[in-house]
Amino acid sequence: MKKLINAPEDAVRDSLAGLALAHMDVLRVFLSPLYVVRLDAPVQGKAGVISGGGSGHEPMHGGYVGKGMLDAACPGQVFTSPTPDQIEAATLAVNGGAGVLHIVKNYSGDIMNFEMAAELCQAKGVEVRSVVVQDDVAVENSLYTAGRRGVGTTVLAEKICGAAAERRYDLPRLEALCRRVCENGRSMGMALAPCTVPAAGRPTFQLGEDEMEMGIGIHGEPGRERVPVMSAREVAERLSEAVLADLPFREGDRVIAMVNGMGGTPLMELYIVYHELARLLKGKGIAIARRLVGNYITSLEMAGCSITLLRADDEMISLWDDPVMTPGLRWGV
Amino acid sequence: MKKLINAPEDAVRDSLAGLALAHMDVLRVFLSPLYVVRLDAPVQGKAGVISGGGSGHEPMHGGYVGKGMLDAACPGQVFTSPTPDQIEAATLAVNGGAGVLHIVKNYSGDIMNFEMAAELCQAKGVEVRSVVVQDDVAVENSLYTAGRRGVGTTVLAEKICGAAAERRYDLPRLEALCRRVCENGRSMGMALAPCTVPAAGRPTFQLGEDEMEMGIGIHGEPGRERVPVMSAREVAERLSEAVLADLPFREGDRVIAMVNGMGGTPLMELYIVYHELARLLKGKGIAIARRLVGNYITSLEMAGCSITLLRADDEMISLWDDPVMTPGLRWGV
Amino acid sequence: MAVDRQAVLAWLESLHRVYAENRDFLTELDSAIGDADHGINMDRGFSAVKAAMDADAPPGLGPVFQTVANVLIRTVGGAAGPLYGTFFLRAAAACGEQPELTPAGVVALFQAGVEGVRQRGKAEPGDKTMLDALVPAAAAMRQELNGNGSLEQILQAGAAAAEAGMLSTIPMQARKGRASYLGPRSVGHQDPGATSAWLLVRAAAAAWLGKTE
Amino acid sequence: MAVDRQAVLAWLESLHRVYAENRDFLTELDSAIGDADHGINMDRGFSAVKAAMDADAPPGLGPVFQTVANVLIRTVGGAAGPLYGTFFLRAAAACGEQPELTPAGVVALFQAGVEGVRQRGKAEPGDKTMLDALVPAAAAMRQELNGNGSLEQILQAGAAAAEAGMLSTIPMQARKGRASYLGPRSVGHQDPGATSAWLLVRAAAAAWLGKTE
Ligand SMILES: Nc1ncnc2c1ncn2[C@@H]1O[C@H](COP(=O)(O)OP(=O)(O)O)[C@@H](O)[C@H]1O
Ligand SMILES: Nc1ncnc2c1ncn2[C@@H]1O[C@H](COP(=O)(O)OP(=O)(O)O)[C@@H](O)[C@H]1O
Ligand SMILES: [Mg+2]
Ligand SMILES: [Mg+2]
Ligand SMILES: [Mg+2]
Ligand SMILES: [Mg+2]
Repeated sequence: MKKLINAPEDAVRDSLAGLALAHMDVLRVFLSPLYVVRLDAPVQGKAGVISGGGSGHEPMHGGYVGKGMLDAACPGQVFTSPTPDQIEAATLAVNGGAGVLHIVKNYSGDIMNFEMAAELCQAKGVEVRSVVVQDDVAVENSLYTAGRRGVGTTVLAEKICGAAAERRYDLPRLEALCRRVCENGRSMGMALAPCTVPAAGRPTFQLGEDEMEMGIGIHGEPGRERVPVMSAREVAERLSEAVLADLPFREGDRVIAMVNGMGGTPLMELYIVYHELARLLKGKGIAIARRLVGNYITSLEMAGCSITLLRADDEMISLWDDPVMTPGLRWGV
Repeated sequence: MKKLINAPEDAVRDSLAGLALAHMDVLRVFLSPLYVVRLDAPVQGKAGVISGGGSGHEPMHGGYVGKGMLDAACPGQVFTSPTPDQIEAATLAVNGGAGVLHIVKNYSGDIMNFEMAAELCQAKGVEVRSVVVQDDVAVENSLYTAGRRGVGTTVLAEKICGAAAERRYDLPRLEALCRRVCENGRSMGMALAPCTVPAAGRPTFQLGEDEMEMGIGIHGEPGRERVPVMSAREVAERLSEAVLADLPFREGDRVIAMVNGMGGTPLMELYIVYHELARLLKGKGIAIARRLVGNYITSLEMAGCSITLLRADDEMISLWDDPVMTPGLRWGV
Repeated sequence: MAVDRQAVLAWLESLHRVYAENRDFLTELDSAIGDADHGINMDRGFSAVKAAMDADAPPGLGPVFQTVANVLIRTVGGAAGPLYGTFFLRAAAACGEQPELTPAGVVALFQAGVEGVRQRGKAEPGDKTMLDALVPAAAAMRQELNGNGSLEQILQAGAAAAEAGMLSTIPMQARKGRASYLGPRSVGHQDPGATSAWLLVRAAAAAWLGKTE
Repeated sequence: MAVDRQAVLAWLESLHRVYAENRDFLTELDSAIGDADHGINMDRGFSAVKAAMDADAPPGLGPVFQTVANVLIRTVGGAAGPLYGTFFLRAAAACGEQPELTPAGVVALFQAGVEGVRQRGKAEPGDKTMLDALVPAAAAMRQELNGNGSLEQILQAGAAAAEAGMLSTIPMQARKGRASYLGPRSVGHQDPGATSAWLLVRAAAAAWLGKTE
């Protein structure tokens, strides 16, 4: 394992220390328990928006803390959900009297830890609403499983809900909006090469020189299917067709599209995939109203990409365009 | 070789087609000859600022085209400098009557191709000034060599000179500013893993499981020295000490600092390196006035990082803070 | 024969060693059908438990388990943190004020702990989780107790049932936790949580029967 | 014996094949001390030259070389583009209006081309570049001509000198081009540009002496 770290057990903290130093105009990092919080938190009268999860998905979530997006983020160890004490402390720190929205990705660990934290906060009189993102179409949605993983739609939900909170949506309205975003967002990812969790020291799976994994998540876990390497065009087709069929998206829909890199794939390749995606959607009469192309929700140095489509209404698009000032997303300010 | 491409020979064009589709509010891509140009070019009365070079360094240069930075970029094949006809066409397209600045990285190929283009433009009555970036301290600067490579300082020069052109600096003043930036900027990089040029299909060098290359450039070329893998702290020390000693930077200096990823290194690791760099500079009484941490001048999917320090005066910092709206750098708008 | 505070501390101490030794093994199992952190999580958690106990082990059994729960909840994260945390929360409650555990107390402790895990995770045996080791273990212990088995027989029956339960996860398709995302590809792999659960029960048997692991 | 337009076209045609066949070899050499693109660049350039000639080869020698120069300059990029482009620009000028090249004309063409490369690249023999093959080749051709050598002798002397010059780059430390960034680590590797230059001269010898490569 070759990584620019000091020691595996220090990686998350060292990295957050760097984040704090690089963006002291935007955020602050508390160490015990560990959370990242907007500099001017709590904003009185504004509902707070919080997310969190295992580390290794940078810039998510710490890089999305700032005006117009998250009030706080709770980073766990690499690929390990944060603990209730972190989430509780962050929630209390951003509560400006209007309650706090928890945006939780659908993993057993995240669900349970956020649940325990929400109970602790509610016991202290802070109103908490939780919305679970479960947008990964690679996973069958069934009553008999843990449901779908939360992946790319999380980024879009954080941006849109962050803007809505800035506009002083109250907590129930914010929760309803977040649910609407989650219901209308779908994603799927693939990998050309695995990643290595620092503390584990070995790649999470092995791939032959001419194989790729379709339907991976963001934790270096194997996907649903191992297939021969395909062209960017075929990859874009396979991913987008699965995504489109699921909602389903229809002719005339407007979407916010994200072509996301898993961390180890050059931007050049992501733009190639975006080119293919844009052609495909045009052919189906689906309009890309807004888009992101880059590394937004990663899996350490995994090579690969994911496609997220969010069927967006005017409200979502208008909120999308609102100013945002975070290390990972910035415009309008 | 596993890459998200269709065919090696189409990679650059397909990627630029994606860039154009994703950022049609900012730029346009012409195909024959190939160049990326700001949507509103030429801006009358404004000196143009152009750069270019081989592809594979994304977001540089195409991703830096837009208001407040480059008027145009000329992308060559992967790691191969662009040809004179591209540079000539781009120069003519952005000439608003006030001449054009060429920011050229110091590689024999780039120098010669830009030189030939400048001759062609001058023959057509367009004033061209060229400034060569040669900031890589890993390369000995000697009268008897091709001099130093141009690396990280290029990004800073493009931002600062782009802002100055927006403020309507005339061409001689712009040229002088660009020279000043180049004289005060120094960089050095390292790699943990090589990259693969799509058309070559094989990694550009081989590294053992416990080796790293110090003093690499941005073209997948081997560095000056192969050493055992070190911690992020030692890497930051080695790189920054070489950079600091060279100018030399002194106590009391203010710098714009960049911790740049080579393409395949996760953001988490770059923040760890930034953390170490910030500590080191603090210890030496050097103030980081502004900073960038991320993938800004890459080498395909190479794993590793580079550190760039620019001794900045008030003028540079003020220009740095001016609005910029490009795919790769955006603030203030 | 009863389990006193000293024996409980010895169990915790041995768990620290067991999870350190099995860190890579559990992580390996988790990398096949999960995210390659289970061994790391358990090791981090029980190192912290050991540190807390070395620094200041509270008096009594209940408070010791309560501290273990708090430490695990604060340091493990992931799915295992809340689950094992809840196990020890319920264990603490089951101990109440007792200064030491009779065989019946031991069985009650495990049953309460397992029930906590089941409620927290909303999983059932057959879902390919730690419950596939824990539920049979608690049931086997209860059965030995009902048949007037000795503490030794109870603990050995628990460990054996946990091991069998752990192995039973191999052919299962996961319906809970991260492995469920793999669908049919989860079949053929041993569940990491069931494995750490077996280690937990086996370590209790070893520590309380005076054998060191 | 003279080199007519047909022979020139045959040379260009053979260069297309030569660089296609040596694409990986040249790229391999360039990956040791450069950026792994030299073979790709040369192949792209001479494929484009072939396409241009197939589509519409201009009449006369000078115009043919002028077209080659323009195509190389527009398609090769890197260092090789301007350098080989300039070689053919000067070659075109050296041909002037001549319908075919005498042995003296051939030597003049190479000398002019090599001088162009030297001026464009500001390098000298010993810098570990294509000049280490080109300069001795042109000198050897001139010497054969001065000694009244035949076209065959001239071309074979040129090719032999180019080969020796190419091999002489192996122990050199580069002082120009990308390899110079490596400092002492550039020693021990054959220069890719010197190799493509040898192929250029050798192909002329082969094409103009009626042998196909
Ligand atoms: N809902 C659940 N109920 C019971 N056990 C579960 C549940 N979800 C996961 N587990 C157990 O947790 C183990 C994984 O723990 P760990 O790797 O530490 O957490 P994570 O899955 O969050 O990375 C699984 O092997 C499984 O035994
Ligand atoms: N200044 C120069 N003068 C002569 N030849 C040069 C010069 N710079 C580079 N070369 C030649 O160009 C070759 C490299 O060509 P190529 O790989 O196509 O371009 P680049 O170095 O831009 O990638 C070198 O091997 C060397 O022979
Ligand atoms: Mg985990
Ligand atoms: Mg090149
Ligand atoms: Mg796990
Ligand atoms: Mg080269």
